[in-house]
Amino acid sequence: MPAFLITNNWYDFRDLGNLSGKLLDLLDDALPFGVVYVIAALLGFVASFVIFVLPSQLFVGVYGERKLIGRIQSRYGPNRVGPFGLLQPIADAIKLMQKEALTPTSADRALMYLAPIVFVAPCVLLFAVIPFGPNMVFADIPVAIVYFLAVSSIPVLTTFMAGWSHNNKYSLFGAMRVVAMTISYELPLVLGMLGVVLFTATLGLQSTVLWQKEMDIWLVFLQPLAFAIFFLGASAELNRTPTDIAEAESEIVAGYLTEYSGMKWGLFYGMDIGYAIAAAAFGVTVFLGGWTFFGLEKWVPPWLIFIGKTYLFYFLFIWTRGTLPRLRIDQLMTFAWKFMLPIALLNLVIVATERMFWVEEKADDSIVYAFALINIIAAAAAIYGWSRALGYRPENTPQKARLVSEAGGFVPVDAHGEGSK
Amino acid sequence: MSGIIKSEPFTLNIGPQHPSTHGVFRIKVKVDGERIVDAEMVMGYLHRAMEKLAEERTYTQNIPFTDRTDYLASMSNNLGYVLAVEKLAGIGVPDRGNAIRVIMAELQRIASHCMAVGAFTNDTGAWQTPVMWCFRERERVLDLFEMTSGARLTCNYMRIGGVAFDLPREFEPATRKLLADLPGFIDEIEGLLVGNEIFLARTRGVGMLSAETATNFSLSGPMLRGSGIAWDIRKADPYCGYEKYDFQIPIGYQGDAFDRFIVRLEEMRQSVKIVQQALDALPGGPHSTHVPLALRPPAGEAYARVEGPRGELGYYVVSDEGPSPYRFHIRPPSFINLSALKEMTVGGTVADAIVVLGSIDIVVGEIDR
Amino acid sequence: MTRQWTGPEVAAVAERLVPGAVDRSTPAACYLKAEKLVETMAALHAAGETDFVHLTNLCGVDFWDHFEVVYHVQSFVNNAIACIKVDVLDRDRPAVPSVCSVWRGAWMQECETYDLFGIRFEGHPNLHRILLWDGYPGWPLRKDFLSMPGGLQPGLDEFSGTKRREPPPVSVAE
Amino acid sequence: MDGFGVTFAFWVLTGVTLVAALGVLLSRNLLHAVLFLILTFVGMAGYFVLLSADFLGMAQVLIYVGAIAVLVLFAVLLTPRAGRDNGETRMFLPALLLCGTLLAVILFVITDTNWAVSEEPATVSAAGLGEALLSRWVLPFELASVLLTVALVGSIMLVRSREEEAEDPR
Repeated sequence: MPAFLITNNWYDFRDLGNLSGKLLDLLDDALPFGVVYVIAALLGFVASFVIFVLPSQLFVGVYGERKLIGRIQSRYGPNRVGPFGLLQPIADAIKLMQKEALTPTSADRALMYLAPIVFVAPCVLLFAVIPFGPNMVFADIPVAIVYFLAVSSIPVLTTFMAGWSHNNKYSLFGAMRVVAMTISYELPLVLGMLGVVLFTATLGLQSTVLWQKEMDIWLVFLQPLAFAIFFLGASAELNRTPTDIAEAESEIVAGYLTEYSGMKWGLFYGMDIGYAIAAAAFGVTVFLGGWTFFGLEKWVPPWLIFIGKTYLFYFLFIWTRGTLPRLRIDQLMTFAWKFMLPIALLNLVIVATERMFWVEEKADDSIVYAFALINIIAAAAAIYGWSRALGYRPENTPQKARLVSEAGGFVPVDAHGEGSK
Repeated sequence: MSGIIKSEPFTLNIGPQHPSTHGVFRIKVKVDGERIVDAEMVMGYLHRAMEKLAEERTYTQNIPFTDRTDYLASMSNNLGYVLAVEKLAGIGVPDRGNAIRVIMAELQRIASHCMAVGAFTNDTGAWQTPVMWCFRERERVLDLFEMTSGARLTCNYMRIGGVAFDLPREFEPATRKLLADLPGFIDEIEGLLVGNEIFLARTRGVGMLSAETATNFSLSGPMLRGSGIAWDIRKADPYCGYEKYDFQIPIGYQGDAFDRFIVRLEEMRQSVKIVQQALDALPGGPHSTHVPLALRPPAGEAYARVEGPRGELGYYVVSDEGPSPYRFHIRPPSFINLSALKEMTVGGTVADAIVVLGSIDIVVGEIDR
Repeated sequence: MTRQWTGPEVAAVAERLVPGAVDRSTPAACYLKAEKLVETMAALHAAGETDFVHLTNLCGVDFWDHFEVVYHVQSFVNNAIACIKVDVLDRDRPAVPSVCSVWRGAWMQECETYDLFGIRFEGHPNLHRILLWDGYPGWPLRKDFLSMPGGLQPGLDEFSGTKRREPPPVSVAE
Repeated sequence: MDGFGVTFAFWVLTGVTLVAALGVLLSRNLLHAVLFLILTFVGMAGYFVLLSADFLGMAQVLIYVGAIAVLVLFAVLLTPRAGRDNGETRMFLPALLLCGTLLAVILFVITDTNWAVSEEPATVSAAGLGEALLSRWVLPFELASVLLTVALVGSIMLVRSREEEAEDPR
């Protein structure tokens, strides 16, 4: 079906990268040297951030999340402002802008003002390397995965700045937790990514997508352990609910956000969603085949596939948030160091062996299916075995209270933990 | 980490305005990193001198006050107080009145435990989902209260010698419908939380109290039962004809926050059973005996207690033959359950302290009175 | 049904365990002597026949000329409850030994009684005003609270004993 | 990618890095100094990118900004009275002398070295870097990791309190 293949013609709407590339080419001829870079940067910003991220933040991150969590909690969610409450995020934004931005007297004013601003910048930068389509990637740099990990580690510093600057003990607690958690979770996250990189032998995001397209398999099947580690590590670094200890509202009020109000808080809130969308986009690109969908991308615009996948991935974040309680900080640390790190190392060993076998034996490419099977089994075995080794015994947990029919004194639990009378 | 790296403890104020203190309640904790080395409670922000006020009002006028101590269990509070006055004045209650009282007290226990379970899971960090589910069911109980007494929260329904009004005609079908739905709801909450690894990690082994300690600290209710002591005043010292109903006392295993949680869940099941039986065997006849409004009980004293949702809810009333109580003392379960807070929190982390506080299920209106 | 111990019953056991501990007894309650209170309570707590392991309720009552401190103690195993009282005759400096050494949980109820009646519990680890603030004038649950020096005067919306912070002086521009 | 753009970027980066480095020196607040240090790291990463060593640049950000700076921040948090003005140091003059000497030496070396300028732009790929590290330079690489481990153990030993040592049977 060559007629349906995406061409590089500028009028092929299925890939908007063609159009913008053509436009930039024209401009490059017409304008003096260098100006085109500035225009390209602006265009990229508008294309990725203003057209994609901002509406996603508002309508998926704010409205969709509130609505979905509302349904999870058996209530309606926003339904007053606009049709189906769709204008709620805009109303929220207007409200936030009108609110007075309070500054505590003893706060470090410079840091406090700087933190939300610095928090926004990496979020914009992250979307520069995400491929939305075959030609729809703003900066297809060869080290995009490292770039993504590097840039996504900057907001942690910002949260620290925010927490420190308030001179508030709750904020300091939050900041301390963020710092401690980042140190712990960066490590398994990078190790997990290493497994992926070993398979694809590339650090670029676009090339990772193309590799998956070529092999006709998604990396989530080849690297289930890395995917799990990525998901958990990302939700930890994003402060999403099972791991939102940095702003745990039932413990330390709002952590590093305690003293923020108005749009300063709004920037943090909005960008938190932005980072979550970026993480979802990254996860989709690396593990779920990016803009490909087993051939469907020939008919449907790839960027639509990509956005759909990203939102589905984001739904996972919403889902966990609506369902799970929060872990304690020491449990999170223990989980990262004692569980995720060994598992990530094990994953690395497995992948390295497979890769070596693949290269040395010059095996056929279809061997990846065998690898996928092996890795899925290995993942299940590793998770189960290691958790048993760490003392995970669900069968010993009581499910129901004991029942006695007569009042009296202490009823001892017998040796099997199932006391009865 | 603590112990190897030297650090200076610093004081953290949890409250008075804090999302998890369930009201205006404050714990001054001294923390070393995240670990609590000392905890001190500061309370009284909601003190309204109920016991003093009660000395100026007649016995009947005091019933609404008892609504406002533990505002999440007003029916139980009413019941404890009227039982004390009836004991003091030697007033009998007709069978129907007693049965209605049992129904109301047990419905109130369900509503209150819904709140307790929901707020507790909120304290563990579950992002509002269980609490909203619990509120959904609690609303239905409150609808029944509204149907019967006209009020949802502060019902003021019990009277000395019976209850204020007879049950309306639509009460029974509505209650039966609720009773049919409640076990499913309890299973749902149990399915959401009891097998949840994160929830278990947060609550198992947190705020441990041995049976010995729990007794010595005068604890009562689910706190005591969570520690493995089979003590329920409905069984031990039946009032309002509780001896007629078939139910069991749920008790925990090791006395941690999780045990209190499963004890509460099981108590809701038992309450459903009791209401079912009471409704099936609802006797006819009057719902109340006639008691003069200006009641003057003979001089003496009476201590009556009921098994409230939070524990032993006692009322100590002294009469000097006057129209108002000479002394009116409430034994507030959540106040006394707090006495072991320091034992439970010291050594844990700040997050644990919040979970412990949630597992005590405090109501600040009752603590401060 | 819970067995309600009458005053004389408790008195008999208490007298046997700690001779000279009982002051008097009424049908409702057994009155112990303050100086032997802790010893007797500990004995009642430990003895098998009483086994009063649970201090259910502790409160004070003001009878104009004296106070009473009321203890309701109960046993889970024997399913029994008893009322024990102590007279506090000195109205100016009321004091009772603290039973915290027997029931550690008594500390909050003793604090509350101290807060509202002004009865000092000697030997209490941390006796302080638990509901009201430090320096609150008077003891609210005493019957003479309204006429106490420094107490709340009817008709006044301020406590005469505490000086509120003065409002800042307003300077009037010339 | 040459000429005006690179030059412009170079001067901007230089300005930012120098100002941040000065900020590290002159800031009286320990925390501000750390944050300026982080900005310096970012500037350095920019230089790497300008030199077409994009992997090194990203690694600079990932390791220095993401990990080492966070560790430094952690150390600052654990330091008692970290927010205090730490200006009253008496080592100002020796430090100035030392830094001046060091600067002089470095400048001398830079000016004295006969820099070889290659005609085509250098391309250091991640693959090449990895191969170099694990084949030709494997000994220095391993030595560096041993050094880091030693530093880790040493730092733990340093912060051990005396009571712990007393309890320790060794």
